[in-house]
Amino acid sequence: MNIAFYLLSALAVTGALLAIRLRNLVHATLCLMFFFISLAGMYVLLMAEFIAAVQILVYVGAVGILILFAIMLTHHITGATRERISSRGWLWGLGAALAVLFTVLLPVLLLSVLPAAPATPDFSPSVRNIGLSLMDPYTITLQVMGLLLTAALIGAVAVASTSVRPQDKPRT
Amino acid sequence: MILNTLLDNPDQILVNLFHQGAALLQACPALVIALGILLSTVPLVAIFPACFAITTWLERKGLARIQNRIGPNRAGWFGLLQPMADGIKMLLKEDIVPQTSDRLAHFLAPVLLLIPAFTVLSVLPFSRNMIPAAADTGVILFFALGSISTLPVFMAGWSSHNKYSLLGGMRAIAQMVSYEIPLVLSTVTVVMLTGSLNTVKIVEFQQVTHWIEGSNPALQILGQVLKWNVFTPWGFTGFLIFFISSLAEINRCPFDLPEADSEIVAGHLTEYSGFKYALFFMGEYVSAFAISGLAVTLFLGGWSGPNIRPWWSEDPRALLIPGFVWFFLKMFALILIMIWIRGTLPRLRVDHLMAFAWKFLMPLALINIFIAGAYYYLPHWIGWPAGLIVIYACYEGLGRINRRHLGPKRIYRYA
Amino acid sequence: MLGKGIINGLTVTAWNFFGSYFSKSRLTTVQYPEGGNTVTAFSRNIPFLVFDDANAPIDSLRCVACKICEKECPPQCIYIVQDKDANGKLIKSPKIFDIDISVCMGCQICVEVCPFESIKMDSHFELAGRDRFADLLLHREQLAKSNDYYHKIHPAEAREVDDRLAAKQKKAGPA
Amino acid sequence: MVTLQQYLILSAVLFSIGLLGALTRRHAIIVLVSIEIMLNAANLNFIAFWRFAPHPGNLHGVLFTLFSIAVAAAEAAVGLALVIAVYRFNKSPDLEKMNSLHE
Repeated sequence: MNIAFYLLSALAVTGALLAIRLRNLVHATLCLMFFFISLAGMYVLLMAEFIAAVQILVYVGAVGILILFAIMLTHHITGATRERISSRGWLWGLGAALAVLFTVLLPVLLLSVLPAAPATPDFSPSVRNIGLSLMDPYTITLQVMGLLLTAALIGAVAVASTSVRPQDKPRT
Repeated sequence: MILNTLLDNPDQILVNLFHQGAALLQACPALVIALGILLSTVPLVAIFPACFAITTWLERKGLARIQNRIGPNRAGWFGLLQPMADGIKMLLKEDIVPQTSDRLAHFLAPVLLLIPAFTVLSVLPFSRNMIPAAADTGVILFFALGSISTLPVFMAGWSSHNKYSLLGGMRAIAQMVSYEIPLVLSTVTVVMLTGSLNTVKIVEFQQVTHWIEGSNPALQILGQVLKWNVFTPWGFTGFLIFFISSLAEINRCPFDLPEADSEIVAGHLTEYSGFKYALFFMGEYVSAFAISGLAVTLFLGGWSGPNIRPWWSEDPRALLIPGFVWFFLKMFALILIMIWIRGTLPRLRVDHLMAFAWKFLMPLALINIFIAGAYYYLPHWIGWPAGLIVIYACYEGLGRINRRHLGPKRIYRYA
Repeated sequence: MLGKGIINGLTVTAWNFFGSYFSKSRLTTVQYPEGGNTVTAFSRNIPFLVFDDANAPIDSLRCVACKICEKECPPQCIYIVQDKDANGKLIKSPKIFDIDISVCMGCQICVEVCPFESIKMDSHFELAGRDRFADLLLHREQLAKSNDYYHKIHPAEAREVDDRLAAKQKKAGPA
Repeated sequence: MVTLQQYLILSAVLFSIGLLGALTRRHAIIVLVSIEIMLNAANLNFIAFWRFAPHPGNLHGVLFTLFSIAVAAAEAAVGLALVIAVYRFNKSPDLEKMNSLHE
């Protein structure tokens, strides 16, 4: 259990770091996929098998592929540009991220009292239970989610399909 | 003694082997776990590449006969050693990597393709108690792991640094993503009626348990066959949609646009040679087995087939012909149909391919879900014919609507 | 009904599949080494040189080393050197006549331009060798083949050629 | 046995990495990727807390993660569509060049 956790967390942290730092966008996205998959493994360690499956299905199968498509549509295919990849105020960004980590997140985590072991060692929710809770306390949320996804679908198509560029517009 | 217990119930051979082994290794629990892992993975890793070899031979022979040729007949008896010869040839070939390619991704792609292809096999129940991972989320796990396989295809296409490869890779992704929707929607019906994502429960739902456990052999046979999902209107439609989408999902003819050799050389495989090409090939065939296996599990009754209980057996669920024999028979029947289709149909055009998925299969799959819901609540003597009529009407209607967009019928003057 | 065409197509292929096991006339494939000779009278691949006298093949070559074929050959696979007699005078016979069959494309232009009916197309196709240079460069000894052989492989064409040569001789005879 | 604290520390580190990416990269798509990393770190938190909660039977953490994944998918779809739309105007995915509202 411990070994699996450390392996997966090493993979997740490396994947995430490479995903944000690699120059080549396609490589960055592939590293992101490894990050997603290692998080799915983490969910399996936490006995949330269904969430692991959904994580792979949605993140690797859909979001990752979507990002790859977006890269193909907006970027040179090789992705090897020699330009500066960091923004102008990158030092401020680095400082802010480290500050958040070391002054807010880690102190709070290290100082608070947390349970060391799960209350029920072998509890794994069945898909049936997840489905039933979606139908009983979370009905409205589920409906809203459906609405959100539909709106996102239509919105994405509408935003991306406008092919009018500023120079094509007739000037009045 | 051990052999006797193993042969007593041929259906449960691996389970009994595990129990025997566990009894021997009682002292060391870690070894028992290792034995369990070995017994559930080694057969998969051994059997499916062998099936791959047989299928390449079957495919070459079948296609040859369809075209009135003889097919491979030199290596071994009826050319049966041809896969071996192919394998040796592939191994000995030079492994060419394009100079401008992305070395790491180019190397990783075929390896990464094999991982999801083999892992999805672990949720298929090959026989009673013979499932490597009896996950509660079986079906969704299958699709989740299967959806990873778009990634190596893209990696292969992109890393080769070849425009044909890239085109093939992009085509493959677009096709796999589009056809995943009707594929998943067609399984929803089965999951709805069974009330579980667990593949074992889905198979058991397709058996009439009290007939099988009864004493009448005729009823035992009927009970194994009669309740297959494919024998209901929604099941049959679902099976057709599933099968067609699975053809697209594994890039088989007539949806083999990603590797359309007459248009884009070999798509994402263009820059692969030697052993890596063989790995790609194997990955494709193993995913074909996996998705046929899922079709068998969901619609064709999994391991159940015309079967009776052996007269010597005490176990009420024992089977004379082992369940995995039926499973593999049905799986190979589906593979043969795929070969037959490959020998018959020409390749689709890209826009037709997309239109077929989004304008025909997806609406039909959605309608099918409603029909399955109605079937669940209606008595069967109404639900069956009514479902059939509604499904047929929708099929014809969708066909008519789609035909209008196809334009006038083309006349081939020189063909 | 939608999908009728697909079902029709599938029946046709199934019919072909099973038919190929029952009717011998469907299987037109001839298996190469043991399937017998499939070379017909219309088959042509590389050129050969015709001679008339079986006792002295090289001396009775019809070729006069005029080098027209060498000049016309599109891939330039023919190499000819004219022979000289004891006095160093050129005679109408090739000393060297080489064809590089790895270059020859079998276009038959040499046959068409030859005024002496001395170069013709062969139908022998088992040309593979173990040495990619020596075995694929044919010399006049290997290229020389008798008129009888020509009659054997392309009978109709050889008869025509013989008639034409006889007519020529008859025309030349009285003069 | 892995404790809750370890999961939370991992999730905090991942969140900071995401934050770092979002704050320092210029490429619009990579910024979106960083936001996805942050969302994933939050999901890990939810699942970890659910697992170590006194009553895991009520599944709130799992369902919240499920919804969060759905929201992330919607966000990715709309975000990438926006990136493509903006790219059409600017001919560049660079966020620093997207600094004017008029044409």
